[in-house]
Amino acid sequence: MPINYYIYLSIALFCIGIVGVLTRRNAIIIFMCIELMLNAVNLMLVAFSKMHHLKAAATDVATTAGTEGQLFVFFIMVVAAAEVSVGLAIIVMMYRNIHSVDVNFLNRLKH
Amino acid sequence: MQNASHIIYLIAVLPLVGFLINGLGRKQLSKPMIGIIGSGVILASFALSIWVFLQVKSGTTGTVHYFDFINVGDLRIPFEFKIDQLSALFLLIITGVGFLIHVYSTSYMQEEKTGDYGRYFSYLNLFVFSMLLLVMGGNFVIMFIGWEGVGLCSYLLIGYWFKKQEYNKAANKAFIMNRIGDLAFLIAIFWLIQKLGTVSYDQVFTPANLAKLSTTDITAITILLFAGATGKSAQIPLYTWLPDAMAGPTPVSALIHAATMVTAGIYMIARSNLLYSMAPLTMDIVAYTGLATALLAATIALKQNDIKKVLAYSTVSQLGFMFLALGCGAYTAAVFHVMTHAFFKALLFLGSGSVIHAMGGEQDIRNMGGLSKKLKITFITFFIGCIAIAGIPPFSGFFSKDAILLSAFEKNPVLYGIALFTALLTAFYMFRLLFITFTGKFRGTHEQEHHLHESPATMTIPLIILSVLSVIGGFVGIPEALMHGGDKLTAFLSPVINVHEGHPVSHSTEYTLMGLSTVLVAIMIGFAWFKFRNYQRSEATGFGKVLENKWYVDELYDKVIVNPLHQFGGFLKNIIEKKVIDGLVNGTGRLVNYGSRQLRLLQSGQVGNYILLMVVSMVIFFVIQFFLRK
Amino acid sequence: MGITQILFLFLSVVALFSALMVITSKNPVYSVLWLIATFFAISGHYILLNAQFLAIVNIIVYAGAIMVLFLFVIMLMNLNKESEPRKNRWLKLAGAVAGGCLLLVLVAALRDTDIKLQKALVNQGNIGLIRNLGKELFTTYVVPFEISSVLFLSAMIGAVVIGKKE
Amino acid sequence: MNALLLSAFLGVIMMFSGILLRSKAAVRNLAIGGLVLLLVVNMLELCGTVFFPIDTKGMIVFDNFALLFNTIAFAATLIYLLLSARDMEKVGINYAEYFALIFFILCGITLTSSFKSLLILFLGIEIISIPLYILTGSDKRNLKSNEASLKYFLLGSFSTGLMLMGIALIYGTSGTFDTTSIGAFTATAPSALMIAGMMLLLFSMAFKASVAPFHFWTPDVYDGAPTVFTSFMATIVKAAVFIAFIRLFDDAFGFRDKQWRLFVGILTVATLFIGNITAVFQQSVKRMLAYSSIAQAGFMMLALYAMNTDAKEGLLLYTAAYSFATIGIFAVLIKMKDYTFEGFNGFAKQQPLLAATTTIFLLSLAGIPLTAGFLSKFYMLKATLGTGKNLWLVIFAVVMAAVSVYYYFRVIQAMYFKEGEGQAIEVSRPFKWTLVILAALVILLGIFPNLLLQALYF
Amino acid sequence: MIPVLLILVPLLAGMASFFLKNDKAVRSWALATSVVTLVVSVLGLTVMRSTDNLQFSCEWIQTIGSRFSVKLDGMGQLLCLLNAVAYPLVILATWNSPYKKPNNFFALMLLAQAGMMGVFLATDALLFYFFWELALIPMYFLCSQWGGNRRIPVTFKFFIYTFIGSLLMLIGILYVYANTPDHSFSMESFYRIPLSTKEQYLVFFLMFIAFAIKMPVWPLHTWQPDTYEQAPTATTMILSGVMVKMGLFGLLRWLFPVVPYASWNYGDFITPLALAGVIYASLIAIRQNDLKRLVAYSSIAHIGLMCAAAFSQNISGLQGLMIQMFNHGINIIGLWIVVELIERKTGTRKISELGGLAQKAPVLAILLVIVALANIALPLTNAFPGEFLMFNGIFSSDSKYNILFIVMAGMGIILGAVYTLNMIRKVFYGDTNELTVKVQDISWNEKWVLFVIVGIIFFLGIYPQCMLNETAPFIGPIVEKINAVKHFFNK
Repeated sequence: MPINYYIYLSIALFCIGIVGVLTRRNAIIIFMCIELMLNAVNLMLVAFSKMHHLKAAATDVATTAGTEGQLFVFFIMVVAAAEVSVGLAIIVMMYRNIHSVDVNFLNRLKH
Repeated sequence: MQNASHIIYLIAVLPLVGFLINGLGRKQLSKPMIGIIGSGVILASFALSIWVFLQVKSGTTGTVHYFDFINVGDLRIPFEFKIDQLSALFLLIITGVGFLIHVYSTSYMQEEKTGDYGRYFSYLNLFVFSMLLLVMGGNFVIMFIGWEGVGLCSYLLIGYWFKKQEYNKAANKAFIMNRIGDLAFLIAIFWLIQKLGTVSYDQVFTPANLAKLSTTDITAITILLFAGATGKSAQIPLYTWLPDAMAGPTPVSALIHAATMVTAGIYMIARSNLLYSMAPLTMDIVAYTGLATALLAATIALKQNDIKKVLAYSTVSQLGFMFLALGCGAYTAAVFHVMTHAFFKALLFLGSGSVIHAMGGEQDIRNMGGLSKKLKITFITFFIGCIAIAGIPPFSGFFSKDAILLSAFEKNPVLYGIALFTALLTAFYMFRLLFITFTGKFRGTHEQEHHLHESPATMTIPLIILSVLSVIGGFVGIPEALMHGGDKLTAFLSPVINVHEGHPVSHSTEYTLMGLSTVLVAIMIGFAWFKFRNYQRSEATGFGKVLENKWYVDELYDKVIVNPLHQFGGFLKNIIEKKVIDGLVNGTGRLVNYGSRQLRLLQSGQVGNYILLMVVSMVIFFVIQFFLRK
Repeated sequence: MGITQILFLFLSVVALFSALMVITSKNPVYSVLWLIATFFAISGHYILLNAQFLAIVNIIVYAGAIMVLFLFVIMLMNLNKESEPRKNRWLKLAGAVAGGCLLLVLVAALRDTDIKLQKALVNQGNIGLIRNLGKELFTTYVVPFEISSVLFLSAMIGAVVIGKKE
Repeated sequence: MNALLLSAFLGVIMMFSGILLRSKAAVRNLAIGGLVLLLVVNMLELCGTVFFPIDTKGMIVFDNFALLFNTIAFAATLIYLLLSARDMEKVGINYAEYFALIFFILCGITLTSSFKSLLILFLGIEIISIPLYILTGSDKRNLKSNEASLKYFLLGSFSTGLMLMGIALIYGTSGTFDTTSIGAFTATAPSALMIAGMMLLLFSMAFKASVAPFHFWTPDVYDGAPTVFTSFMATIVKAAVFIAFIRLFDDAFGFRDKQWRLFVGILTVATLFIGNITAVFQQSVKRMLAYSSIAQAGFMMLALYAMNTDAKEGLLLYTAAYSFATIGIFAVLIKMKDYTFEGFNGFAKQQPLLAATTTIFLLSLAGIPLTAGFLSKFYMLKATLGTGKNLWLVIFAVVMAAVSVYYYFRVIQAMYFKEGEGQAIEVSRPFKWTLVILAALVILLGIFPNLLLQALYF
Repeated sequence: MIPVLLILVPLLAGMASFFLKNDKAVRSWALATSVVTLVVSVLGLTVMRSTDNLQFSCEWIQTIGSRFSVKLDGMGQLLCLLNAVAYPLVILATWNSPYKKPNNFFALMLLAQAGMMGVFLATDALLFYFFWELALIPMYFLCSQWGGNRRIPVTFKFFIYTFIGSLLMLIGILYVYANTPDHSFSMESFYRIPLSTKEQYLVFFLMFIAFAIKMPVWPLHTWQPDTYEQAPTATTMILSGVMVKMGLFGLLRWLFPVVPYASWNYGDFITPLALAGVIYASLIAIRQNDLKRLVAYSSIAHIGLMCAAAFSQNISGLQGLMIQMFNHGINIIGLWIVVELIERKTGTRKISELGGLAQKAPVLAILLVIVALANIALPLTNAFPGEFLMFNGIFSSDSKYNILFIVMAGMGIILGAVYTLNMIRKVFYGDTNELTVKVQDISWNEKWVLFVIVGIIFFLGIYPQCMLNETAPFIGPIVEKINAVKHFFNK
């Protein structure tokens, strides 16, 4: 499968994530969009890892080239999980105080 | 004259010492003490001057070099005194007349408080000191030092009664007018330095160096020097300070006008006569300026009613004559007139001083009259002075003025005509003064009248001496026409001053001229006698008013120069400085503040906007990276 | 074209569509569900790329744990269509345009890179298998693995600090 | 390596100390002791004694540069704890946890200062960020604190996304995460993919270092966070990020400077401009310091721009100077009730010693000679000029430095020249002495920078 | 060793006096220190003239090739002496003026002295810059702590203004440094470096702006009158007497020899500015009603003349400048002292409110007149030789417009006479008024300070050569260098 397809696909997902971040006001949704961006990255990494593997395999069949890419994805998931736990905690705390998750209410600090 | 070098400096230093003693000890010393010290030092240096004069006469001249004043790179300005015929002569005049004036002052200033008395004499001594520095200086810089020194002293003396602000104004005027001239002098010096790298007379006035100077150089330098002279010697356009200088005590006026300050310009030009002889253009300028000044001042003097003002303008006028002479190349004549003028003008001033003394400070001649009965000596001496200045033979004035007229005639008969006319005016206003003051009936108040008295001996004796001098002073320069070898002065000065080669006039013409002038002067005196024998006060009208107001020259200067500068200063102070320059500086600060106030609005507090801005800038960067730059 | 192409296209379309639905649907709960769908599609891609381990982890961690967590939070706050805040139109538009531009720029920039001819190995190659990954992870990548524990510790403390009532 | 393990370990210890130790003083002393230990151990490593030689497969390399920076960071943290640890009590109940988080952050710092693999960089940045989100929000009752932490979190994770995308693209072309080999690769084959990745990394790092136009989070977060923690993240963390920044671009993209130098230049100018100009009009000293930290970041960017040995030395010096001074100022600020400029009026009469030291710190920040601040700025300018033909950048920087004088001196003016009774604040004697020592340190570094820098040349 | 002492004595003494509490003690301490400094500098001028006494150098920041090297050479000598002479005079003259927190006041004063000494002594560019700022900072605090009521904004303007300048200078220094072959800040390598024309122009402006602001040259002068007016008089004396000389000194030591061609080439551009400043300032001074501002503007005028003389770049001009820097320092301090006395005695600085002081305080009047006349460069006062040489230098500079320049400068001295004499007239002459009637004459310390100043004025006015001999060997090389470059570029 041509690598370009994967690149386009994940960039598209990534940008959709960004658009989401830009167009929504609900903190949780924004956060979800960020997760979407991360997943786009994951997909791209996996695709690349396979690509490099293919490239390496041309010379050496038993190569493990490309593993690092997938492991990186693994680490990204790890971090994402940690982030989610903290992030949701913060959002909940926020909600406790102002009973809203609307980021537009975050405007005490400015100028 | 190395043998004399160890005492030459005393001539200048003695007055300085007097200045220091009187200045510092003015509180402690008693009045007579002060007077004795003040006059004594001058007398001493007068004696020395005579000694020096004899030395010079016996032919030993030279330059005495003391220490390096400034020595930078290849420019060396030593502190040196030059003793030659010219300076020796001036030394005599200065110290001699100066001494008499000191003596005179001792009683004239009696009423002053001791402290002020001391201050007065210290100033006088300082004045003499600077003047001596001026004439003894062996190079232009030393001359300049003395030059500014006398300016300073005139400032101090004119403003001697510093409680009266208008006196101080007069003092400032004198100083500043002089400064303007001094600047020109200074530039001339720099010009010399730039071209020749030296300012010492001995090196400047050598054929080799003079040859180095182009015509433009010489013309420029001479004109600048002359501009300097106009300041010091009160010529057009810088003469207006001199009449105002009457603010000072009368002896001071005598000192300034007769012996010292004003003659500095003449001395300077006479000193650099070699330069001038090489610059015909400048010569003309000098001549015409001098003549114009003479005429202008004479006309003004016609209508003045302040006894000292009249004399002041007559001084200006006489100085004009001297410059005329210089302009005509008759340096000797000019110096000659300096000498005679020193005598009779000092005489006249001191006489007027005695009159004022008698009148209890009254200076307006319209309030005088008939003083001849009460003030005999004063009257006689004053009369002699008038004759001398009017130029009746054989009084001193006659010879010097005749020499000047002659030189004018040689240059150009028209000049002669105007000069003669001016001379007649001189005779007229001097005798007007004489008659109004001393003849007719007394017009003052009664207490003035019975307060009238002859001045004490310390004042009259100088008068007598001076009157004698103004009678016989002329005999040192009897024209060749009248007596072979009579012109001793020219002979004496010949080493310093090159005798000018005009086309000499025949003796017959000379006789005619002398006769003409004498007769006309006599007629003028008669006319004055007829007109002012018994004078009634009358308001000047029409042209007379213009003359009385000195052609409104002062007003003109105020309008054209002083006020505009003042306005401009205010404009700079209030508009340019405050609004423009400082405005720019502070404006920058305000701009930053404003920018800050606007820029912080970017920090809207909205997460959405933040991310949007970030994304937009990312897009921009990507575009630049991938599509705009190659 | 072969089955893989079809699958690829199908999964891509699903992923993109559900991603779009995530950001467009009014109701947050729907957004979550659509996001889960997206993740499933992505996991599908992983399987297609023969990276089973990641596919599984993705399902378990993301779709399973994280998204459920999201769902809980949303339900806890019972956010719904009505309570959902709206950005004003222009800002939305601006955001969309900005994102679109970024997409365009990136695509245009990466259209022809030096690797555009290369292919990603599909449904074969065994690097994605647990055996291989596990070996790598606990030999070469053991240090980062341990370090990530620090991350979790801090996250845990964080959750405590933030969540604990005072 | 020593520091890495020890800091993580200490973090765990502190985590439990909350339960084991009753008194807060004990916890605090434990933390300080641990930090001293950490500092010592790290310096030992700097001298060449490594306790746990662990093979990291070349993902982490502790070279002098890294170790020296760690030393600076630990030292700064130590001073920070000595000055402000007591004030953490005011923030909330989880006293011990705060220390734990701080230690974890230090662990992350050791990573970011010594990474050789993008993976470690990523982990390091995250290990720094996540605890910071928490510390920012740790004052739970305070809405500002909440807001700050949520903003920080959202923006932060967004930038993480960017960073990951960048890493992915780079991996796509080079097929490795090892910065050195990436550098080798970029030296030969530049590709659009690589450049795009590089720029995304640039952006995300710029975000972490609060470089305009990615700085927006900084003022709000610094302002909202509890002042104690603002002090920490504005100084040590920011410094660490910069070290990572320069390290990354030196190792990985050193050869591709044509592609990024222009943008670094633009970012620098923008940062200097926005930071300084915006700070001028602030009314609260705390927020002013937030902006000033942006401005200082702009100066540190010059090091990145120049990217030569001078720049690296200078950056170390700069981080030290900047951290010390800022920590000092914050330590005083924390004691204050009123954070506005007026709050400082007549402070010199109230607390002459504190005022004097604060003045020294402010002078240092303003870059007045005889303070470390000057020499560090000096190094930056020198490095930038060293690369040649960017005089205008330098002049701009200098003009902005002059602007910075404006807002720093407002504080000095308030303390000394403005009339006012000054706030009555009570400070312990040790606190004063620590401040004095810190001030002395600032001046010492300002006169003999070599004391610090020669450690690089062992 | 001498130069190190010159810096260390005031520095350490200054530090120490922070901790003195008693007012009299502080004053005496400061006075003692300054006298010691004076003695040291006199020693340096007279008996201990061997080179190893007059210079010192040691490692400082090896990594960037900067050494702590100081040298007391003919160029710095006069200014160090001035600096050393000024302090005792100032401290004595202001002995009775009260300060709150006198310990801090004198401490800062001494620190400033150390800084200025360093500026005049440093032969290492970085060191020079250090001291340049070290002199500035205490001044800032002095002015805004003890100044008048508009002090804070005014002094701050002064600080920012000069600070921007010095930062630009720093860039200039760095730029030159970056081009030195041996990467060192030492004066020698700075002098040796040949920069291209373009670079020279660049460096010239970067550094000249700093010096121009410090001097100050029109139109960068607006900080100066306000500062002089607001600052405490003692500080003002130091500012105008010694500190402004730093700018001129900088020209001579760090600008002309480093970028000779640019310096020569921009002469015709700078000189008119400076001379325009002379006329401008004089005209404003004529209209000033505030004594302090009047003196401030007269100072601007004099500095303008000096700047012009500096750019005449021939022996005469520079020699004149050297001695004039010293003399102007002495004279202006004298003037300030008088102003201070008048203000203290009458409580006003408004010329229009004064008058007739000469009757009440004759000694003061005489001394003022002398100082004032020195200020307008009357012959036989110290200012005359200096101005004479400077005028001569300006006139004989190889500029096409030297006639114009000399006339402009001449306007300066005429206008100078105008405002000085008017000031004397209005303040001292005329009749007394209710303000001045109760004034009594000056006390012993003020009298003696002024006597010393007058003494210096006359001595140097009559025998300036003693100073000229000192500076001659150091002016020559600069001029030669410039001439060499000039000829090189001309052909």
